[in-house]
Amino acid sequence: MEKSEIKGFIAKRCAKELKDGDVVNLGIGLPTMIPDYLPEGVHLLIHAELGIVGAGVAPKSADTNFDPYHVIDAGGGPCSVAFGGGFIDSAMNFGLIRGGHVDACFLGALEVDAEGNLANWIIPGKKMPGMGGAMDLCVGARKCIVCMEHTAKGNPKILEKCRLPLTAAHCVNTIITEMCVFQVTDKGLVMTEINPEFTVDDVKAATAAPFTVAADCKSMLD
Amino acid sequence: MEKSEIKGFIAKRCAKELKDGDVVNLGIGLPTMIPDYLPEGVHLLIHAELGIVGAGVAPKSADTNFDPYHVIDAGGGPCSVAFGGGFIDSAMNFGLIRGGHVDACFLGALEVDAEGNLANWIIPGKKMPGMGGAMDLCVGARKCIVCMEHTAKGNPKILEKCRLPLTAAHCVNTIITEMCVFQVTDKGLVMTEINPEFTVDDVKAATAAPFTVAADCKSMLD
Amino acid sequence: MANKPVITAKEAAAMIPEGATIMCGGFLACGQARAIVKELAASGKGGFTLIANDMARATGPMGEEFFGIAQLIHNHQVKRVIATHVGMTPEVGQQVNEGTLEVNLIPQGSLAECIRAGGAGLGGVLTPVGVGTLVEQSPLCLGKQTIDGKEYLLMKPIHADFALLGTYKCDAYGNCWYKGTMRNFNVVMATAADTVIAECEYLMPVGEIEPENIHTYGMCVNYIVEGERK
Amino acid sequence: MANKPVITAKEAAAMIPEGATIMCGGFLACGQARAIVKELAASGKGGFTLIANDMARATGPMGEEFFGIAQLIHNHQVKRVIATHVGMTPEVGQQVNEGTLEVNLIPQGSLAECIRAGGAGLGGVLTPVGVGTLVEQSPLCLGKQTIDGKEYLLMKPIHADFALLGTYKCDAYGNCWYKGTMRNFNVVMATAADTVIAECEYLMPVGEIEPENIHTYGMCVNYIVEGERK
Repeated sequence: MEKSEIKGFIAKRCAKELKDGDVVNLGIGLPTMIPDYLPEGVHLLIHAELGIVGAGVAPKSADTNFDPYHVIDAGGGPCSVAFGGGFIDSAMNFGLIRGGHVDACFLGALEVDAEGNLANWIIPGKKMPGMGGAMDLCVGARKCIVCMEHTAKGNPKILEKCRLPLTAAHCVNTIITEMCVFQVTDKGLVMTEINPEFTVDDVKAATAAPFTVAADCKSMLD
Repeated sequence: MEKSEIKGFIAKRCAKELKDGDVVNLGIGLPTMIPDYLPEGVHLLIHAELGIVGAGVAPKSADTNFDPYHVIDAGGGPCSVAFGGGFIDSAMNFGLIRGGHVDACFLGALEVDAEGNLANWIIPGKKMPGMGGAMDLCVGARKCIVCMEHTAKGNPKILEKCRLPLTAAHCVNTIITEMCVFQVTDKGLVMTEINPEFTVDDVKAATAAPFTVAADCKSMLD
Repeated sequence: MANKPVITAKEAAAMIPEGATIMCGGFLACGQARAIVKELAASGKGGFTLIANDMARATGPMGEEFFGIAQLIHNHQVKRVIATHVGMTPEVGQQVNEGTLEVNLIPQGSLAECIRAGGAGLGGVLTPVGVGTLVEQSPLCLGKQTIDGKEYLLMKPIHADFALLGTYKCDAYGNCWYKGTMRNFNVVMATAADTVIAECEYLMPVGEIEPENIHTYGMCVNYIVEGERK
Repeated sequence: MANKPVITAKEAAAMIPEGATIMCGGFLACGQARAIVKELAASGKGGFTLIANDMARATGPMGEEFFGIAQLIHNHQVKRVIATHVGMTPEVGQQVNEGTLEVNLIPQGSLAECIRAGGAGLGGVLTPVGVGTLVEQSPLCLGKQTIDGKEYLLMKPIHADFALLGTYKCDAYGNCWYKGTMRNFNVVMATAADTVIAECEYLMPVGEIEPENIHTYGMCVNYIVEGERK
């Protein structure tokens, strides 16, 4: 797979997790590409931490709904509300997140491990960021789906045990990479799909955690 | 004092506790008479448990704002919102109550004691009522003022210790009756005002709790 | 976003099984899903646990008989009540004395907060309200805690199988707006049940409720019922 | 009800003493009381504790320099920050490394909930968020509790000396309405400070905001400032 195709490939596979009407939160980067790959008839409600229940597309400066002082996204860029969506305050918004009203959150990882632990918010000693709403989303969303390239500069990001400070413990349900799909189970990682470009041994070599292969492991292309 | 004058007398004295802009909750009965006695220039914000921040007067069936299916008070009667007031949901409403945003609540008592304990919601074995919002108000309001006739059928209602189940413990700040005004202090009840129609001994005879008389005890008529 | 199914009050009532735990918005039936409740009363199903501020009213504002969920009490369809006040429905006390009904009374603010906690994934509510009172003995109270020198009761989050909302306007996506004092417990109940059914007086086109003025977000609502206009 | 004093941004800033604890509504300065903050920056007063989602932005949407409370950081007027994210204001990290600034990061939902608890008289917040993470070591975390077999962190209520709200419309009684994403933390902050100052873009006659559509009730607001229209 070409490097340039990887993100789109992962986003396309992520889109298959969704059904019409799902409420989803999309992390920055790769997850924001998921809506481009939705099957016909699947409309999502995009939930934004900043206070939009049903976020729309980012308007351009010539659009009538361009209002960068009053309607923004969590990155600070201009945003909009979709037709029928609403604005919400932070306490109610995160109440809905923690309360399990968000069907799925998709986000990247620095590290994710065989117990479903996730680290994606801080690298000690590096610049000071903040967890923002990530911890709430990982704990609260019904499904927490990590979508990322399988390795970083050739180093595994899927580990037996995370080394970086966690975003949340035991929160990840599914890991989707360009190589395969892992489900996180009580018995560790189970590979349920594989990209036919790779062998199980390829995946093993790129993964620093033990995993089993599901009896009905499918092709990611199916 | 004529029996028929007592409630108005107490309500009038209660009104002196208030200043312009105060947020108050008025219990049923006597407390609802307090607004009739407000000094010139004192406008209250009447806080209603049912979800009105700034309740107005009860409309008659011919009034344009008569809407008994959509705007009611805690007794079920038609109500209205004052100009500039708002409607509020129960969680936010009681958050404001518990959080100390209500300046004063005025309510009656079955029993009140020298420690500021209040019993006004249930008589075991009698008909089943409910505390409604009374416990929240007694605990949350900045000042909890009991206003009532000094005795019930000649029996003291101000006791050394309440016998009925409490509405709230250590919540009452002031007791206003037709005989006197008591402040509840760490050292028990202190009489700060007396109705000149009565002597201190009259009050003692009608009160089943010890109390001291403030050095600067005034006339309730001043 | 997706349209929410618009069903009849009868279909809504049919969805609710015997013995279900049901939250009913409304304060003396103002803001109550009265059409659904009527069908539930007609269904004859029983064994319900009702969670509501009160059990509505033996007599409605225009003299209606058994207004709102008072009907379900009158029909002996309820086995347990969690409420703040039941004084307007004397039958509740009677049935408690007869031993056929269990009533758990809790303070109004605690009820709102426990339902909010149930919908917001919180482990409980730490409130000073009820300390030193019978509330300490409530099955909804998990104990007392001292924080920073002050005593609080730890109250249990409340969640239900169904929440029935009594709304004024509702759009096809399930966004709701409440008129006047209808809002009361509906806002928190919309977040705290497995299945949320919004009854409305006016079913509106999407977009009619301004995005800033939505009281209950469509994402919380599963079904819509068009009820009676008052 | 009574009119609330309408004061200038400069008068508002003058009211806030050195070392005050200040809640600032706003998310990357959207919904922030920017006129008051500007005057606070100009005042040169320092030693502030700021409670806000973030420290606003080094660059505003139209290229403004030090947009919102980022100015206060840049001027070294802040000694402690409670926030969820400070990545858009790199100076925060620098000042922490230099030892002149303390930063307490907490999850966004926990920040909202702790402020809400501070304004609603609750003893703390029991949230599953942060279990097993560095949040357990936060000075805002009072410990871990197991309820019904699940672990929760007990987080401290947050209260402040001042809350600065960034509103869109405000009426003379202090009722506020927020446009778009301005609402964020303003709604809870309005309940959790000794003195609440609402800056607005449009000062409206009383009655302009529908009683059902008030986002922050006038009873929570002490002063009003008319800010810049955007």
